[in-house]
Amino acid sequence: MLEIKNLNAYYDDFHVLKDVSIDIKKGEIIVMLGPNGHGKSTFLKSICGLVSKIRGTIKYNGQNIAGLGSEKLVNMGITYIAENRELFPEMTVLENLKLGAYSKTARPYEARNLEKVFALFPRLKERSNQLASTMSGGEARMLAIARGLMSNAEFLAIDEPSLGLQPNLRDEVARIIKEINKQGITVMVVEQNIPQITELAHRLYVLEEGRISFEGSKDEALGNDHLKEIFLGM
Amino acid sequence: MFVEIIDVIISGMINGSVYALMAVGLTLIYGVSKAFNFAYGSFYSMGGYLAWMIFSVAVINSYFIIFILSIPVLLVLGYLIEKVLVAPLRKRDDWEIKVMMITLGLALLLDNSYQVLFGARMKSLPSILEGSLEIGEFILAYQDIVIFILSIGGILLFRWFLNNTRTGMSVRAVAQNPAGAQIVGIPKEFVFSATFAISTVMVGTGGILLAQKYFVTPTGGWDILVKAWVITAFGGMGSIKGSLYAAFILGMLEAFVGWYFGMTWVLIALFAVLLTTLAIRPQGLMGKWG
Amino acid sequence: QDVIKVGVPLAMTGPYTDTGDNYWKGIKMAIDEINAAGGLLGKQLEAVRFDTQEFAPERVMQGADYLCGKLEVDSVHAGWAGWGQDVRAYGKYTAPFFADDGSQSAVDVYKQNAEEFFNIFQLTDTGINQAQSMFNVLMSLPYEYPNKKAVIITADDAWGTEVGDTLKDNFKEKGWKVAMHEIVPYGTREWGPILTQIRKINPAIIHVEIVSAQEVITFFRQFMKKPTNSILSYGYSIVPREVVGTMGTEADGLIGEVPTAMPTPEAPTPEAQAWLDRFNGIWKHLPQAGSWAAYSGVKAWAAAVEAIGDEKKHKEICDYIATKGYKGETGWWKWDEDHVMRAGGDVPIAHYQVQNGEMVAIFTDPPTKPYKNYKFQVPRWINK
Amino acid sequence: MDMDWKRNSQLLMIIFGIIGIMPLFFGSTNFIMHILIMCLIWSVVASCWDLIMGFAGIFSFGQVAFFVIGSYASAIISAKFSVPPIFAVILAGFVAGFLGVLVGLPCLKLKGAYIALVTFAVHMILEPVLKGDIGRAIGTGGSRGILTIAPMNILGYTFNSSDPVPYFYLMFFLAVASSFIILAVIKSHWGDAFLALKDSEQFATCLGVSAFKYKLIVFALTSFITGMIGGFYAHYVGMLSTRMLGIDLFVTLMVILVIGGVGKFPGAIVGSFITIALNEMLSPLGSYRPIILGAMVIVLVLLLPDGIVGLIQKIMPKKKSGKSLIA
Amino acid sequence: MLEIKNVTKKFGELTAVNNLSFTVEKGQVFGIAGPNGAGKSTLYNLITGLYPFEGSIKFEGKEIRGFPSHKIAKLGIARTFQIPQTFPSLTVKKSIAIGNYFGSDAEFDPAYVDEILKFVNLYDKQDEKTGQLKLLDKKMLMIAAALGTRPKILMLDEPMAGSNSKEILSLMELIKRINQDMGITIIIIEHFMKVLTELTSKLLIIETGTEICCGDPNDVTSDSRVIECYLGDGHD
Ligand SMILES: Nc1ncnc2c1ncn2[C@@H]1O[C@H](COP(=O)(O)OP(=O)(O)OP(=O)(O)O)[C@@H](O)[C@H]1O
Ligand SMILES: Nc1ncnc2c1ncn2[C@@H]1O[C@H](COP(=O)(O)OP(=O)(O)OP(=O)(O)O)[C@@H](O)[C@H]1O
Ligand SMILES: [Mg+2]
Ligand SMILES: [Mg+2]
Repeated sequence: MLEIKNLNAYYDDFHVLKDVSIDIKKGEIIVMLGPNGHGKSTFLKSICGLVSKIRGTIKYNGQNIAGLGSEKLVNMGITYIAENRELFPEMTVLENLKLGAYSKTARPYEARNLEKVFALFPRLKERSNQLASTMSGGEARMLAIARGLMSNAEFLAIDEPSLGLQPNLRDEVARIIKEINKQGITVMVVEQNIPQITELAHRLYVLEEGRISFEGSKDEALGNDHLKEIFLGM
Repeated sequence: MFVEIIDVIISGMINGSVYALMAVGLTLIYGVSKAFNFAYGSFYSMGGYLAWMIFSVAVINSYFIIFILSIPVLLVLGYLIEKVLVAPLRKRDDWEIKVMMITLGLALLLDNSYQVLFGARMKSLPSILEGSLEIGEFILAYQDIVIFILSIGGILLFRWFLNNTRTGMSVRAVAQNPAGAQIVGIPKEFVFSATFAISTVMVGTGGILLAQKYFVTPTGGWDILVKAWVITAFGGMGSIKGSLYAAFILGMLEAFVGWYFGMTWVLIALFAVLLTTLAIRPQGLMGKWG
Repeated sequence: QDVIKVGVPLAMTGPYTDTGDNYWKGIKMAIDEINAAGGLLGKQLEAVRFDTQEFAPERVMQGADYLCGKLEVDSVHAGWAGWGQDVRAYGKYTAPFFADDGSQSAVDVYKQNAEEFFNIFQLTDTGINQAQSMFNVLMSLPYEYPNKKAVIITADDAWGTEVGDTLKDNFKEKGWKVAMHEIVPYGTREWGPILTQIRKINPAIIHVEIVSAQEVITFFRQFMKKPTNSILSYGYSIVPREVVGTMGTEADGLIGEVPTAMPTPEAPTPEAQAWLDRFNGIWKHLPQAGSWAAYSGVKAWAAAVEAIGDEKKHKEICDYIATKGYKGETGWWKWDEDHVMRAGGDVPIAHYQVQNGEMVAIFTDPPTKPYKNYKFQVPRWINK
Repeated sequence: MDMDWKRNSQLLMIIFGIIGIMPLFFGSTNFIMHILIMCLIWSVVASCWDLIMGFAGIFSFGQVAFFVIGSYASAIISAKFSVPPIFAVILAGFVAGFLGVLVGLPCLKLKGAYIALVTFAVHMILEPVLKGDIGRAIGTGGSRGILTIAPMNILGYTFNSSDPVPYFYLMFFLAVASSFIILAVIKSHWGDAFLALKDSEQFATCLGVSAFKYKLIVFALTSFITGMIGGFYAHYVGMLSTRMLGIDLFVTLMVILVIGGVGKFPGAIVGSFITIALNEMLSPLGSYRPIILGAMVIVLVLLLPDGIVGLIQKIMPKKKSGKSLIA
Repeated sequence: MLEIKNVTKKFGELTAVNNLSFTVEKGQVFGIAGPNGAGKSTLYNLITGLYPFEGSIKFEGKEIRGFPSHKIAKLGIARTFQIPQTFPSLTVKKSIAIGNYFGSDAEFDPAYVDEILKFVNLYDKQDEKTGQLKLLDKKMLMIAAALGTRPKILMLDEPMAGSNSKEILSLMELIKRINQDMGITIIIIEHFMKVLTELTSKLLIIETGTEICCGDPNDVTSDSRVIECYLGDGHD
């Protein structure tokens, strides 16, 4: 579904990703790990058209999408759920969610998806008229995830979904990912603090200093002491 | 006394509708881009000069045609100006101040170009509707009625658009978080340019409507900028509803202060009310979208 | 060296551009004529313009330093030049300086040090005297006032307040009641609240003194929606060309005045008529306030230079102008001991009425007398 | 203090060194000396503006207003109370500084364009106030202005505007002093506190920075210096009117900042010399002058967003700021 | 040292903090946990004077309710924010200097700033602008700037969020050193139970602004109410 070849990404002159190549098949759950600040978010953003300076090819269902803007990619079914949430502060929870279904492809399913995310996160339904800026850290995280789910994506890139979530909701996130994956959505997650997600992963990648330093199944990863200690410990 | 007060209220309403017309465009552009457009007044004059050219060079005096012809010109101009001048600055940390500066430069350029092209003397346009309505002791120029209807109608329509349409919502989204807007698939660059263009059209057509009442001069836009700025801040930068209320409150204030204390007190009173309001409510009357 | 430099500090940008343009037309015309006739003392005149912008004090000073200090011009011809600031700035130098300030404050500054400011000449009388003249004419109109109530509306500038205060005193002295004396800022274009009061007062005279077309046209139009039985006296506000240009016959009935003015449409003397025709031929419109005064300033200086025989002898030239005066198109120009061209004699103030869309001189003053065969017409909005 | 301070004060000394010897070349040409004095005046006013807007991030548009307040205050104080001009100038600084604090107070709660408006309101109201009854009562001369102001006088020596060189050096001294004060503020912890408040007020206050105090201090300091320079101006030019409040001066100051670079401190000084000189050179073009000026502002903002000083910094970087991925 | 008594904060209809009382002893590492939206961050905001509230907060016996934030900082209460805040216009070193210069009554001490820089491992990055630092470094910087004020008490808001196991371990190490070596009392909000049980000597759990239980961390984490509303069955 996604063939990424020699992807390089830059912020001005700052070279973040260096020749990253990854293949993602339809229906997979991919987990990416790596130390802080080594380019994981940049990688997800690059796929989703949110980094302005990239080189390399990204093929999505056979078509090269490298360099296309996010407004096109969202319509094609590629959605990013941001690490720092990027909500619309002066809009209500409900309006934020509706905007999640902004793309043409998602619009017809707005009502259905809304019901779905409200079922997943009852807190959001309860607070549907609260302004996003006044939500607590964890509530805002739920809203960001829910807004991403509204987009009816085929490929979801989720960046650190557990950031700021309470423990039982972290389990919940793993369950949600499993659930949407079952519905046929391909998921790529950057997440280091939910062991269950690593359990779910079809494949694991480790990104270090802008390069892929490990690729393999979770069993292979668990066999790798170094990895186990650093990323899979908690 | 009663007759007088009604007369003053009528003046206040006329002021209010004129102010509302001046301010919406600024509210929109500030609300979306947080960019302060110093050339706003110059676009106002541009509307007037466009109409004047169509009227005197092409000898067309149907306002309908004048609007039809000038709107696309203003739209394209606004769009291009945003793309070429403002968009490149938005990437910078200090873009707010840079946008102020570049639009100030633009204002200087435009206003003085008008002077070179059209001369320093004011230009006048024929009245959109001659005559006036007389109800008992009161008189209302048709011209003012037209301005009232168009400005209120336009603003309400515009507010409806922002609050109830998807496109409107996307404009607000970009205003609040451009990065977030990008993530949900809103073409933010286009939204920025489009709002700038629409704001230009709004102030430009406002310029046409008011030109037939107040004439066009090369530097007449400054007045408009300051008034629009006061109204926008008073109502809450970015709030259409706020601007509408503010326009009428200030319009009434102006009429009553002018009538009771004299015209020189109007400006002082205007700012006194503004300052008091901002001291109590730093975000203006409304202070957010809607 | 066969050119004589002439400094011309005028507003070329900003809000005063239009008046600057009026003066320039007169000055340019005079210089061109002198040059065409072989120049002054055989030398060509060269005008050097300086943009005084908005007459900020340092800008006025800078103009003087540039023209007189740096370029060492031999005369300076300005129009509105700073209402007193100019006297101080140019008075530091010696080149004859002609201004059209029309303001008492300029005269006051002059009086502080008449010795040093010997080179300063005012081309028009002060606002106070002009207002006096307006009052005289208002009282001499062949018209029966229905009551003795007046309304005065002036701009908040030095000129407006000078005129307003003088008129007010005069009205009071004559037993009139000034029912309203309103000072308004420039940019006032909605007159509702003021008109509301005026309609209640129903005055016999409304005097408006705001030298800016937008304000006075909007006032007139809004007044006309429900006019009162009032003579509308516009004083010097009648001069911006757009007032009559924009309104045409709509403006019929308005009255106003111009000091040091060439009466139109018919000039008082054949020479004056010839001048008027020349002006009209070059600029394609009748002279505006100040054009003729500025023209005459150049000519007066040129005449003095011819008489002295050396353009560098500034002091002698100035003394010559001050004592001998100059014979112009309508007769003699004589400056008084304050170097002010006082209204009267051969250079009176012309009082106009708009008739058939044209400014028609109906009175000259002082002495107050009807001009030729032109007659005051009772404005159409007055119920007989 | 640190390297930065050294570098910048050296730069300042070079700039003022060059300015200081100008009278050797132009001392006999009053016109040019006058322009140089005005350059010095505007350079201080623009630097103050830069301090409050560029560094502290407070969009104050009241700079011209405080200048005018200072100039009127000095003229009135020296005339009414027969205070020697040099003291009147200092008192004028206090008057302006006090009003600066008054204006700063309501601005504390406000943001961006709101502050711009409130401060610009001071500018707008000033004209009717100075011209109106209130103004006349305190001696502004109403719409006539003040046409006679005592010339500067120090220790019995009376300055004379027909010999501008002493005036130049007096202003030069003021400009040097003001500039070093401004530099000291910018490079001190206060300067950093302004930046911190601009970036994240919440975090800054939780680190002990008092937003209230420091914002008021910038208002007070910038309006004090500006007012004092205004006072100098009044005695130098010898007359005052509200016409300074026209848009021309405001725009000129803004152009100075564009050319010099916002938040690039000595930039405003360089900017003022370039802008004023340019304005003079373009002056013969009449109506085309502001058009060219406007076009230049546009081009400069786009091509040279950090002004002259920004350009210099780009050409001669302080230090290679290497950045690496490895933590 | 810090005494919270009957503190209540309402946002319109919503009661974010509801009649909360507890005491933090000198030298303690005090943990606060609870579901999302329980009012933890709001509590910090109240202590640091960002919002008005009802009730009383005493620091070293002195009522600090109504004090402005900068005064509270000077008294010795420092904090970090849940969403990292930095000063993009300043360098790392200057950000810390701000804390040291303004946040403490003691003389400004460049050597102390250097010490902190080394302590949080930012010494090599001291001249970098803070805007583009990576998440972990931003958090470190916040801690460092807070330490710059020479606080008596340091309040951390989810310092571990977004870090991997190794990073968490080193952060825990750091916090221990701040507490033990520098003698600074610590309050920490976290969602990682392991962190809390290991670090803290007392743990407070709140839900919808109300205290559920408070006490020894090991007891608290096995409390059934806590497990039900917060930890879930499979908690770490
Ligand atoms: N907009 C930007 N401009 C410049 N540099 C950036 C930008 N965003 C990120 N960086 C830098 O790029 C590098 C990689 O950042 P990225 O966010 O991709 O890392 P990450 O692996 O997701 O780390 P984290 O665990 O912090 O989320 C970091 O050094 C960061 O400082
Ligand atoms: N300004 C505000 N206006 C309205 N509600 C608010 C405001 N600030 C916070 N809230 C609400 O108050 C509650 C407490 O918020 P707080 O940020 O303290 O939660 P928290 O315990 O820190 O949660 P998390 O673990 O998710 O960060 C939340 O439900 C939040 O939505
Ligand atoms: Mg990341
Ligand atoms: Mg929180």
